Amino acid sequence: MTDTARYTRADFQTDQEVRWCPGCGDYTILASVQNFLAELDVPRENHVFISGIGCSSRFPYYMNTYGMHSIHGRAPAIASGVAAANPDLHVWVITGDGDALSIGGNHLIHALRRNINITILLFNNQIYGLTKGQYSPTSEVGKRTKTSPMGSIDWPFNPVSLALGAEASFVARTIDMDRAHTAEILTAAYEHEGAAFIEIYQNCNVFNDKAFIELTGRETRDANRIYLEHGKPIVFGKEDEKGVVVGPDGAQVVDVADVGIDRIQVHDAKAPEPAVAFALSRLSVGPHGPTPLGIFRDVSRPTYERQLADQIVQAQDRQGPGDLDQLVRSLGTWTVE
Amino acid sequence: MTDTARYTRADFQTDQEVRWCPGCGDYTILASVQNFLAELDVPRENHVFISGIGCSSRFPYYMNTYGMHSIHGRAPAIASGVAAANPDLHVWVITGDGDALSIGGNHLIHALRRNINITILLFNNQIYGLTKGQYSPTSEVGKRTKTSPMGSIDWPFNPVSLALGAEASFVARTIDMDRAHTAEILTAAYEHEGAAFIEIYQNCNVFNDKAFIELTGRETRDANRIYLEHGKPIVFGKEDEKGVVVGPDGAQVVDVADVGIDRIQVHDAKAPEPAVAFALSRLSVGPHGPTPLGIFRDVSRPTYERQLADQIVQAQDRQGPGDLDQLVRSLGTWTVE
Amino acid sequence: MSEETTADTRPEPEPIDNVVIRFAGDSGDGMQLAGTRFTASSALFGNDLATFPNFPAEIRAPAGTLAGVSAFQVHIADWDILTPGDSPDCLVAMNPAALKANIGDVVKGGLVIVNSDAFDERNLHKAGYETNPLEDGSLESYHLLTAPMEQLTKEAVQGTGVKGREVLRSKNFFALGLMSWMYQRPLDPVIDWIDQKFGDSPVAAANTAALKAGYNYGLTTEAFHHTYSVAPATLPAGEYTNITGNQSLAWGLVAASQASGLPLFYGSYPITPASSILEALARLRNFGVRTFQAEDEIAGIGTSVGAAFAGHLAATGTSGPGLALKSEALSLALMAELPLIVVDVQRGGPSTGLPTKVEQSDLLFAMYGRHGEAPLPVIAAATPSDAFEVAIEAARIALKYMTPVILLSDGYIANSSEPWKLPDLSRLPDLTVDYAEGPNQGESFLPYLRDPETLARPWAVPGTPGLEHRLGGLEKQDGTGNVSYDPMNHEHMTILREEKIARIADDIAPVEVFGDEDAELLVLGWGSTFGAIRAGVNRARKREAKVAHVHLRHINPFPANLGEVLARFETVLIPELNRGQLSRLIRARYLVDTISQSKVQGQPFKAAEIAMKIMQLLDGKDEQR
Amino acid sequence: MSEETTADTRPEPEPIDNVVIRFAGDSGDGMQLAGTRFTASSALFGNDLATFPNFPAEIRAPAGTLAGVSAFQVHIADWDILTPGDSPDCLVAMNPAALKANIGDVVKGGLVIVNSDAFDERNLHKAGYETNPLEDGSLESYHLLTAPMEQLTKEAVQGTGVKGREVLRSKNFFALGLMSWMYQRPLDPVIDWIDQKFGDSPVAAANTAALKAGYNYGLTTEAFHHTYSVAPATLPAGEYTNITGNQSLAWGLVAASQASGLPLFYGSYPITPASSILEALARLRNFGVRTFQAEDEIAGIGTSVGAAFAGHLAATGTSGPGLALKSEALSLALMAELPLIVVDVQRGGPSTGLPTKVEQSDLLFAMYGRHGEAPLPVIAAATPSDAFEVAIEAARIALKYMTPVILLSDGYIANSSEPWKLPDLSRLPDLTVDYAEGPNQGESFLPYLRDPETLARPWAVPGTPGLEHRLGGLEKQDGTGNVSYDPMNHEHMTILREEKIARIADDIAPVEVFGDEDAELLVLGWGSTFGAIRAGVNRARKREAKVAHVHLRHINPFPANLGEVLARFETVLIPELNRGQLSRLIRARYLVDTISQSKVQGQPFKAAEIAMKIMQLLDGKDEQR
Ligand SMILES: Cc1ncc(C[n+]2csc(CCOP(=O)(O)OP(=O)(O)O)c2C)c(N)n1
Ligand SMILES: Cc1ncc(C[n+]2csc(CCOP(=O)(O)OP(=O)(O)O)c2C)c(N)n1
Ligand code: SF4
Ligand code: SF4
Ligand SMILES: [Mg+2]
Ligand SMILES: [Mg+2]
Repeated sequence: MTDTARYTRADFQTDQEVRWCPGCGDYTILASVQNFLAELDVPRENHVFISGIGCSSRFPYYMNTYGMHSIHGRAPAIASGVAAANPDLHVWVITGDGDALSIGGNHLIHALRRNINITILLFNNQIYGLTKGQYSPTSEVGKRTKTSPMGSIDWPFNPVSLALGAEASFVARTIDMDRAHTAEILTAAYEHEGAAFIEIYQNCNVFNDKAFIELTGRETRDANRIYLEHGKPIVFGKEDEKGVVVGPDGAQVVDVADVGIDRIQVHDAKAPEPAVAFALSRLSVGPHGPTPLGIFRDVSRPTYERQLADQIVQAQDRQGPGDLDQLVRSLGTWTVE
Repeated sequence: MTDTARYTRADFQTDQEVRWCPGCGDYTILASVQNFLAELDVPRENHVFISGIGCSSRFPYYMNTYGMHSIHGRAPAIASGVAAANPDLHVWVITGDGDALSIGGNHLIHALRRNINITILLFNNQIYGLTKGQYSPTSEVGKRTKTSPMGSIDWPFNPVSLALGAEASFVARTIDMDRAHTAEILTAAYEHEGAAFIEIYQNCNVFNDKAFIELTGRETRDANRIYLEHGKPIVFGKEDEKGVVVGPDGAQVVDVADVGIDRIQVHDAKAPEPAVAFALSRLSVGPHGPTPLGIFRDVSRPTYERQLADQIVQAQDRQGPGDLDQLVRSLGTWTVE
Repeated sequence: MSEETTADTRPEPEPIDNVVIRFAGDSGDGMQLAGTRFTASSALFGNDLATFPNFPAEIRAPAGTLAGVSAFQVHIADWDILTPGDSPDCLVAMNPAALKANIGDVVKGGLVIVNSDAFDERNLHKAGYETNPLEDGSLESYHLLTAPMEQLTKEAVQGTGVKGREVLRSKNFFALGLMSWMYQRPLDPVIDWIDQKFGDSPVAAANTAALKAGYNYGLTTEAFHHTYSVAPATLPAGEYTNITGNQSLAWGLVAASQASGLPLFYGSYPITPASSILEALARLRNFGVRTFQAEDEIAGIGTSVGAAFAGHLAATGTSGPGLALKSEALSLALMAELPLIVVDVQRGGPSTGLPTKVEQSDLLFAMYGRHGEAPLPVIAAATPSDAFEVAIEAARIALKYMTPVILLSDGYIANSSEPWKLPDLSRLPDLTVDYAEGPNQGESFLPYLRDPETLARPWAVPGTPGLEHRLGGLEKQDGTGNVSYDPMNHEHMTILREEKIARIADDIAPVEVFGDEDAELLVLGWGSTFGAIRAGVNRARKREAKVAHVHLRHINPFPANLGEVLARFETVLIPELNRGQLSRLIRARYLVDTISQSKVQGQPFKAAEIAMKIMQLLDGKDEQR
Repeated sequence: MSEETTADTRPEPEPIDNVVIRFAGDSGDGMQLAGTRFTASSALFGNDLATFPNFPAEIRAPAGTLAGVSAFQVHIADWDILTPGDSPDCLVAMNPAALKANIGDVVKGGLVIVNSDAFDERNLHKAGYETNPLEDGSLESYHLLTAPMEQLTKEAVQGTGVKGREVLRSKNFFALGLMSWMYQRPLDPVIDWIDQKFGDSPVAAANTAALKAGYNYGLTTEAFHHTYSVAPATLPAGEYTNITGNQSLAWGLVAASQASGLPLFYGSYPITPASSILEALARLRNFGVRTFQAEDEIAGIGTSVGAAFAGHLAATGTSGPGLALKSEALSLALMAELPLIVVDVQRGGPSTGLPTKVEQSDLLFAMYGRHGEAPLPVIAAATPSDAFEVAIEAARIALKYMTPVILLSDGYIANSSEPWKLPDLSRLPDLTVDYAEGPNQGESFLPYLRDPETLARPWAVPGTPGLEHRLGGLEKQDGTGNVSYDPMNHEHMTILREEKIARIADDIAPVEVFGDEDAELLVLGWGSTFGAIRAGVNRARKREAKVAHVHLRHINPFPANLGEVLARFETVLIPELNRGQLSRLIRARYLVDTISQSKVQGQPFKAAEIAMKIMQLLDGKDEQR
């Protein structure tokens, strides 16, 4: 973040026309990511963007880095392969709520538990955009879509809860419109070693417009955005008049005045166990009412690709570098004269 | 559970030879389930056992009910189809830690969030038994197996945490050896409407013997089994001298004497939010040290198959039962004379 | 603008027997809607017709770009037509990109109607035009007519209450009105539809106003005074509806459900171009239809396998990438010998390929896309309305033989439409099945005891007392269904599963030869190429060529008489929208040196292409081989 | 028991040129180990040999049941043999179930050595014997020898310190000792192995004691005084090791990694019978090998696709059900044109089938198991040691043509073993690749600009400055690799991908004809049937039949001269462990009326079966067709 940054946003743009619907939240996120990368002092060629299939997954075409627009749901697996093969790269996963949580749910949770060094941006618009408007695993119960004309009967995932339950070492949430906050979260995720999971609320103005209006609308947003900041008491509202307490019944929203600021939970993203982070994730079911944004968890744990690389070094230290001649003889040989 | 029960265990046994290794924990679980069903007053033909692939997944062959030994990891999906098609059946899923959490992780978490009425018994032996001893998604870090000769670098899942993160409405844990407890849990799971998830610690004496020794060994078991009972303070140890408190830092084990019995958490399996259940699930990482057993969560939420059936009834009420003649004319017709 | 919509000053329209019209514009311009409404009016008017919507890209591209162009082609005629037409006689282009993307297809001398308001510098640039084609003479070989459609729409909708961006949304109705004038279509059906769809809203008023304005613009403007009329077709008497393939396939499944008395279960995961089957079925809860939007294609088929076990008429639908994911579970259904319909609406290319385009390249995948020896029946729909019957046929085979059946459709059939003469629904085939209800061998129930004729095993559904049994994917002993590792039993079962499918050959209609029985050339086809092949063959025959056409509905097994029929012809031409897949099957089975005509451009065959190939082969027969 | 292991009173052994021995017992009896050690001694002794382990069920069944029987067959000879033998000359049966399950295969008059201690009522019952076969005369046509192996083992291990259940664990060593006596194998290699494996433990002492006891029991017991000797084979000079197919395949991948200078990445999910490739590679971290035990087969190939993108030599391995799951991602790799080796160790049947058994029924699946037009190279290993070379060949093709390659092995090759003459590792082919390092067209880098000869695109790996590019599964424009929906480009690319694979035909060895060039009958094979076919052909030729053998390593594309070779023979017989899959490919391609010899019993062909078919065809040639 210096004046002498070697890149500008334009360096991360490609010659491909950006093909999202006008007004789509994806544009904002693209800009946020490009701006963020431009400010890093990391060679462009060391970034790899892997996506699945969905509107959001066209992202790599617009990033002048290495990338792959792969197949539906498999981006975390492919990205894991890239990261395991070359720990020096920075590997990003771009995915949607359908891509990551419906068809790709298994790869997602396994990448998280393995703590492989990939940064996952989940564009959650609570709908299938690309296939034109079916409900997704984050759509609310009762939602009427093309495939649920009488209302969806599928209880949705809370992506943050799911990630925490899957042993994720970094879990955060932000929202497309809030570019400053997005930048902050990107920075922390980028710095995190291991799998980082960011849920980004993203408006699909064509098939699910205003899904996040409670968090973005002028009238309601202050009352509903709970910003989690490490080391700070969790308060929110126009005047910070609301707060969160955590106790034997989980997390609750309270009036700060009622309980006193001292009883308000001080956010600890570094807590070794995710129990409290999980409790915070339960404050909202989807983006309705007071909803936490920010970093729920950010702890350090050995990463998969480094441990793998370490095993190679160790094995070579112990056994010497692989010798094919020795190997083919390792089961015993005999000689025919 | 009357003297006049219509079944005995033998009614649930088949003519197929049981083919697990002598000493395998699967035998005990089989007996527990057969005994349990014999005591129910439910016609045998209304039970359906669906399994994946693995040692444990041979279970249906030994149950004289309807059943399917399906393919690796897909049992929750197949069972969902059975349950959605016929809500009057009781559908059981038998699965292993590899089957349910490795290849089948996605179907598992989706079945849980949908709250479809199936009872899932996950036989967790922390190893791949059938394929002869590779590490599984619940194997501990550092475990040496055929595929991890230098020690596994995969951080394991905590199945209870994962299930809670996936919105499960019923989550419990028990252990093969403890048949009385298993019976209790089976009863509660059976009575639960919706998806019920039971992790059963199961000893694989061939490839992962004594994995649960801290919970089964005479010396250690009292100190390590934390039985969760709804409405009761969570205490354990030979003399109930230990207890669990839940507070702003999550759940902790304490000496009851130090804090007083009043501060000990009273277990509430019916809490609407899973935050505290989740905190309790974090007391142990795998079956080491004090480990909670019992019902973490048991709440009621509309089930998928009932809502689906309701939509059909509603639609028929509103539109009348489907009329094919009307249907093919619904887009407008014209007549050629 | 006045309210009058008809005028006595109307010039005499030129009668024509058919016309191909293409509406093209930006994805946001509503061209699919304009085309569909034009089609509906024509249908009600009594023309025969065929349509072909063409969505070029997955995502809406920025307005004005080539990638964002969406087109809808309709062919209307006073005779029985088979295809949406090879090349438009008339193109409506709402912007420069639409003109550029489509002009190449228009017949020379054809009519090109353009929204001149969109031809400003910005749009010309976006479309990659250096100069304005309306002015630079490049359209000389066409009959160009322009109208400032945006301007006129704006004026027309004044006072209806729509505002801002909404105003221009009605311009597709202006275009539709103008075309209705040009081809003398009635406006009333459109107005009725608008009323029904938009009720008593400003939008309804605006659309109606724009529609009438377009019509009146034609009426009053000199340039548009040459109009055309296409008389009603003399179709067989009956009641007709206009139907797309996915709609008809969905209804076919529902019809099979009613004919069998079994509830329909459809487990699926959305994917282009199959999603609209799921969507159509989801609306039919009152038919007892259970749709299950699964987490992925594996669960889509998985839930269906479960439902089949539970006794439902189970189906799952997808496109190529999804079929790939279903392969393993399909193999389980095969081994468990459960009835199941697997619909593959084929699209273009390997991997994600060309998701919105047509191709027939999953045929060999359907045949051989499973590990082990895993034969399954494969059948294919030939036209949108045929999908209805093929769905019923798939159900018939699945239920009678206790087997999964693969039903191939494609992106062309899925979205294009044709008039469908409503069948007599009281005469659907009887598909009722008898679930097993008691022991079938002495006191015991053997789940793999077979019907000696069909080799089908009994279907005993959970909940039936006394028939408790276990299915599974391991090899099973014939009869008992117990797991068996016995070598001879495995061979026996492998051959038995093969034989069960092979026997279906005697239970399906033999192929019928269309055209010249004594021809030297047979054109053999399958699937959605039907219309183009039949039209191509007809054209060639009009030019005195002797040629015959056989179209396969059943690909596995082949109809019993196919070998004998093939042997009657010296040359067998197989046109396919792939690289010769049916051709390989025919060669391997009958050792016939077929000639493959291949097209993989994401577009259907044109009748002219088929006709030309036929003529080439007949003319240069000796050199060709 | 005394310590002496050799005695001067040893009777003269009967020299024989080959013998087939089968060790059979309960899964818990350690028969695989006894067989392997017997093999190792024989190998060190210089015999040629081939082995075939046979695990009958997936899970250990209760001791004593038929389902629990495990067997290991070894064929040793003083000449160059090709198969583990059709029928055992000698059977060692550790219990009644083992006897019952295997006796049917033993040649009449063969030797049957039985652990008489296990023939108590309980075990007889479990095996389903009504009377004791050792006593009821049912074994009359065999040469039966019994020994109370458990009793003798117990006595032998006294004092070694092993106790309780452990004691009887050594009885396989008793059996091994006895067989070593019977066939005059040296004990020292076994003792060395025991020392190495069990160190200075009671178990080592017990095993050694039991081994010696078995040997001495033969030596001192009258009944066992007819012994046999098989002289060392006159194999080509060189250093040999005994190797199974999965081991050799794993090493072949490592060799390819060294020959290419690229690190090896192997993403896989355990599945029988492929797991041991993953296990073998996991032990080779010091070779820089990265194994990734993925959550499923999709992630197995997914991680490998990622690693290939990152510039590794990437491979993934599985069996049929796993290949089914990999289909979609394989199609992505094809579209992205990334090098990737996909190993399919075929097993029996569709669905779960017969997981531990051999079959060749994934051939058409490998060819056509992807949606769209998705051709890939397919090659197959013929023997355990051949798997080494085929792995290198797969890597060569993948890297040179930038394509996934499917390598077919099977459960027979995977687990059986043969002596392998160690290759000269300094003469591995040079597989070095040039990653793209800079622009390839003026200032720009076109990721799909092709090598005019191979049609391969350049491989630019992340981390290389200036070559940033995006791959993907949508159809791409040739050259730029940009997404393209252009119809003609799609056809161009489809044909180009096809042509790239087709061209490999000129870059592989032409087929060689073994046997009688002027024969009327050609036997055409592929994969693991090599040994049985070659041996069968040899037998027939010994009986004066004129017959030739061609064995295919490359199945897609076929070697360039195959058509011409086939044309030379009047009759083409294709034996396959499936229902005629290669046969279909040959018929479709060359219009040759092949004769298919099919076996699907989960067992390899016997040489005798092939020979008999050949003789039948040659004798009754005219009636056969
Ligand atoms: C195997 C497979 N199944 C289905 C599809 C169709 N498909 C493409 S994207 C998508 C869902 C997109 O939703 P999401 O991930 O939320 O992304 P969005 O478009 O909303 O950004 C589906 C179902 C596919 N391409 N591949
Ligand atoms: C698609 C597929 N992949 C892999 C396998 C091989 N496989 C069978 S069971 C199994 C794992 C078994 O482990 P678990 O689920 O823990 O069951 P356990 O045997 O321990 O009871 C594997 C990898 C298979 N049968 N199918
Ligand atoms: S459909 Fe929705 S998510 Fe997709 S590009 Fe359009 S606005 Fe964005
Ligand atoms: S391998 Fe382990 S889990 Fe499987 S049957 Fe044997 S003891 Fe049980
Ligand atoms: Mg979405
Ligand atoms: Mg397990």
